[in-house]
Amino acid sequence: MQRIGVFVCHCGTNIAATVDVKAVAEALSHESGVVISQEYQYMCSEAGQNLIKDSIKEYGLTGVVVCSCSPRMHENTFRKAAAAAGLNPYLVEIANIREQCSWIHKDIATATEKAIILGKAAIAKVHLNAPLTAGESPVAKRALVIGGGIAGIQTALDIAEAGFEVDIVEKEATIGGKMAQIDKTFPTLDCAACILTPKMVEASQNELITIHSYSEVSAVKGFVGNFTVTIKKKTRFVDETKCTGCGLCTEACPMKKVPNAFNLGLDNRSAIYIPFAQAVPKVATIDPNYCLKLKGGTVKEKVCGKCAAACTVGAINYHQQDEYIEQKYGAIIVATGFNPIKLDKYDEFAYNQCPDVVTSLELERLMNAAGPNGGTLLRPSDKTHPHKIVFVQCVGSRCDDSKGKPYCSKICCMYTAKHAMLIREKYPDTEVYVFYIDVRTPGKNFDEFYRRAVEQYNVHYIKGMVGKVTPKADGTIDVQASDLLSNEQLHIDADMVVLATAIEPDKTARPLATMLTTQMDTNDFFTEAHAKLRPVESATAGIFLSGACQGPKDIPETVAQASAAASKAIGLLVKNSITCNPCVAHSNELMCNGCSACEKVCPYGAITYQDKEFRMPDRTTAIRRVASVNPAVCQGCGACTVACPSGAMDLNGFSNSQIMAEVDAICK
Amino acid sequence: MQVNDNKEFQPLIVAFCCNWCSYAGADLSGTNRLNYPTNVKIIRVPCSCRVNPMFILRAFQKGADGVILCGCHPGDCHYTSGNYFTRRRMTLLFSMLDFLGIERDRTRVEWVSAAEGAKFAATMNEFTEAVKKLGPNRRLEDLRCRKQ
Amino acid sequence: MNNNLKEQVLRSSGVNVLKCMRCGKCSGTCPSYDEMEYHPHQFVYMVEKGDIETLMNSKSIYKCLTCFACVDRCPRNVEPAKVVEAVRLAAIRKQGNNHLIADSIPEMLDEDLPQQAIVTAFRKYTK
Amino acid sequence: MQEAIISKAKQLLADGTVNRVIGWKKGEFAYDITPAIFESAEEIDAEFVYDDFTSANVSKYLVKESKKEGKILAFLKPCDTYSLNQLTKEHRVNRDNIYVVGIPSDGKLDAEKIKAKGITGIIGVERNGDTLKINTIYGEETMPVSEAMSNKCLSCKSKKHVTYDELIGEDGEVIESDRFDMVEKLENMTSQERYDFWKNELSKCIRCNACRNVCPACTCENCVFDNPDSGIQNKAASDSFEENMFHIIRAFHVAGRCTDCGECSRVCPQNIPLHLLNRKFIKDINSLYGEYQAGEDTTSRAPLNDYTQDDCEASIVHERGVE
Repeated sequence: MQRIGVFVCHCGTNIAATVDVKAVAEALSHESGVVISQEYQYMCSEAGQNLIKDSIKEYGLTGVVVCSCSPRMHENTFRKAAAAAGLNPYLVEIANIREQCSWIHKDIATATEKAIILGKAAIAKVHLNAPLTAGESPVAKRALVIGGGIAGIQTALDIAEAGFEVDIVEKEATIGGKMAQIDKTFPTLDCAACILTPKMVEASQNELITIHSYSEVSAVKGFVGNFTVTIKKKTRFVDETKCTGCGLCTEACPMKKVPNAFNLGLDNRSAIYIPFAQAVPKVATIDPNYCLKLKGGTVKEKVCGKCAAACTVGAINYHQQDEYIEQKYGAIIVATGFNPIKLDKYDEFAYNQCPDVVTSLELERLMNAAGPNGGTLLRPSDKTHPHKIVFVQCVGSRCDDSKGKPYCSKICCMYTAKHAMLIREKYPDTEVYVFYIDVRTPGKNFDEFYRRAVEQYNVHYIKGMVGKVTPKADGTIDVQASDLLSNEQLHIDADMVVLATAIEPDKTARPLATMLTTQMDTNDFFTEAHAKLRPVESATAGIFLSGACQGPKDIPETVAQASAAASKAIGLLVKNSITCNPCVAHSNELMCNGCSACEKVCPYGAITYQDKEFRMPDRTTAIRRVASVNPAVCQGCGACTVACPSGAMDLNGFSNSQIMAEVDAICK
Repeated sequence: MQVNDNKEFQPLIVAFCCNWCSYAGADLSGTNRLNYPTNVKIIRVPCSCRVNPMFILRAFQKGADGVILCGCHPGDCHYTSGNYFTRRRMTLLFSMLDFLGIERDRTRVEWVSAAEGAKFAATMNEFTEAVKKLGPNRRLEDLRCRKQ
Repeated sequence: MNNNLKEQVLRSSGVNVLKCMRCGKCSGTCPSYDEMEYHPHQFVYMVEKGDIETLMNSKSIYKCLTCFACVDRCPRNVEPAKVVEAVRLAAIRKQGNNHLIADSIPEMLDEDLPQQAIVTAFRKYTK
Repeated sequence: MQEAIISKAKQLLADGTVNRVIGWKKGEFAYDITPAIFESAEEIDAEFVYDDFTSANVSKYLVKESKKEGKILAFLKPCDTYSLNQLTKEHRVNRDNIYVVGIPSDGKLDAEKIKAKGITGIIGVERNGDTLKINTIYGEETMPVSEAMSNKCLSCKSKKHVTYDELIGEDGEVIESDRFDMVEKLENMTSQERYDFWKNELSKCIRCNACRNVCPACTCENCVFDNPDSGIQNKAASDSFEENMFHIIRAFHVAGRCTDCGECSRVCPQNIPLHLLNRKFIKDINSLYGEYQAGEDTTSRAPLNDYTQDDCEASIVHERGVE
């Protein structure tokens, strides 16, 4: 005979305001098997949990139903409480009467009625719950970091610091990411390369860190503690182990008209290239789209081979192929970062028309000492010094979905203040205008920084938006904008226009999320497990989020999150084994047909078959092919249970009879 | 089926929601206080592919007027491929129910992500309205089970 | 403040003025800006406040060319030109005169009136 | 034909290729030919029958028989070979223990159709072109062959054997059939008309389980309808819903696996057109996921255990056909 305890939570007034909790407790007390039905202010509090523990002991409960918030919130809390009182934790069921009842309904009578039905369904289910024991599965003591920007580098360094092996997979030829392209950082104005490149070197020299540059993740299998990842090392036509990064090949290369991606196409590089001087690994890469020998049309081109001739160590190999490596990991950290959006939709800013209209990231390169102009700010069109520069904020951010990104890109206000300040500092004869909607500067020393731009550097901040940018025949640019405070329309003859372009997650993130079975929001940012309490974990166990792949972030925030993600990953890697989810599938061999339907739909390859001898009803024996499930590999999706025609396959915790009982209780 | 005092027909809707996306989406619509009718009762399943056609028929047998199945968007399944199987299974099952003359608006599959609280609420409002229009489920109901 | 008028303008324009984030891009983009007493962003804000009569009595409503630059460029899809049109329509309705007759147009013509405005007005008020 | 089959059976028994033969023998009447197992030439001579009433598909018997000691000889008509292939694919039979001799079939007769013409006391038939001569205890009668042909043969989909070790006669081809015509006709009815049609048909069901027991796809060790833990166990339907549920679930369980052999409707004592449920699934699968013939091979993935990323959504059911 079942002895079930029902515990109804008020959640302060969150539940009690719309659900008559006393009536719920009273109604559920009459359900079959229920021996105690109580309500309490906060079930998740220590006192509330003690109430459950004491009742388990006092009434010798065989099942517990808690009517409270979502099981996604406190199922574990109550399971632990039950376990502490000696009850198998899987004999606890939650009826969600907060998120799915009190918070969405207004009428007390109907909400109470629904809460009672949800409680009855949970009681019907708990009647059929079986005690489950979680198995254990080993943890591979190695982490994979996807993305080698500042987020990925910091995460890898922190994990290596704790003594675990880490691999970084970076799709570009060098690690460093966006930060490597930035000139100075706010609010301290120190040089980005000066603080980033030592970290890059540290990562490359750390024995525990392996960097797979020019590589991408091509397949992910497995589960927390036990991922198997296939990494595709794209061919760079250069043997990484031999190349010394001397650069002789880049000088020898006759093809010099390749848009330099590192400088965002503002100047050119050779077909064989090292992205920038401090690249890590400092290894040359041949761009097969431009290399005369690899792409070459004419016979003369096909025999080029000048880089191979120049190379003193014989590192160049035109026949190199993509290489695939497979590795086991316990944890995966996503650090895929961001990109500025494409500006094709915003014709009014004349970005595609006029070379002197640039994005902020392009401006970083134009001002950088290692950039196309060697650090002197010159107009891309005629290489003259600009005397009037207009900055436009919120380009593509804070838009209606049809017009751009609905979110605030967060970093633009600060870097624009930085740009304005740096320009005024270096070129005091330059007038700088910033058109803003709001200046958003929450952050330590941020508002002070912005005020300095206005008060000390005399940057003209104008509340209003640029409506139209028109390049003129004399080389200047007419910027038509509104000044909302003086209520007038302005026309500024500018020499340059800088667009604070919205940022978006990297395009590789979406297919990666599919491989990792993690969730993304509608903007393709990775979704964290809990917006407030678990901000660096994805909802998929063993996958952590680092940096701007989770949402727009500046460098300090990115680094903070990178270290947080690392600490979460370390928390997993230090364990020798992790507790498995016991809610896995199992096959009833007496009913199994051995038809292989379940195996076909299993995403984890958890099902195998074996021939077993069975005693038949007529006292003969027969060899039959039957399925068995590896509980350490099964993740409990239940696809097999429906594919199985005989119903031999069932799922612990969500069995056919349990779900049927819930259906019956709801429909009764 | 429930009949309330003013005799307006109140359909009983059973919603199967996958734990990872749709159940979380339902929670989010609660967190955001987005209303949908009390007619909707949610059953949590690990993945939409756990839902056996038998469960849906059983719900109809016991008096449900509409059954809706919610899962992660195709491509976003927590278990990689579960919802792709769900999609085929439910397409065929619903087509069969339609073939047998069961009103097609009584069944539905909807993909709701963990971020789509608003979509969840809107879907439930819409579905409840559609079922309300159809009236009580007579064609597939086991008369013995009907609440008097 | 006239709530009926506000309701009428909101309905006939189909615009949700609450979507406006007050960036002023509409006014930054408007070719008739200098002709206007009230500018596109003010139109949106004044409709939100319900201050419709002031707009109806302003010449500004006849200065809008309905070129739709503000509609095209508004980041929030607020569509200010539709608000201006709705106010214009409200003004004409108030005069009990929401129809233009083709024959009466030549008298109204004015050398400074842009062609586009004539066409737009005709399209709108002959319905 | 019967002679050729009998001599082949005796030959294979004699040379030790097989130790048993599954074939058919007469039942109580001339027209109820039932499957039977023969272990010797004598038994074969005495009882083996293969004639115009020999409809039964023996492949399902091979689930048990192929697990026994020694090889068994099975004579399979083209449609039966699809069933065997499907069973092989699902590991339900041990194909190595079966020696398949493919035999041609030019369509089988339905005694019920002859009886419906008022002809009783049938003791034998003879085909003469398009005319069927029926010997009865009351004398001789004639009728056109096409009017006596069983439904499943009227919409024959293939004369080709998809698996065999040996053939008697020439192999045929997959043929164009009109087997989906009735499904389409129903699809074009209104929802209410369809409901009325099926209510009328399914309410005749007496839950004798003949459809399930004859179906070569229904070979579960323990059927969900017999399993007290399945939640839907029932032996006899206690109300109209359970009849619906039984037939929906049964059709769903064989969806993508049913070879459309038509045995379910053939054996139904109430003449419920059960094959239409299976054909509806086949038609849907063909149109939504690409042409698929269960049993055509032993390696392809069943459509319900497969997917593509751009499959149609379930809402397609709402968008097409008649409301």
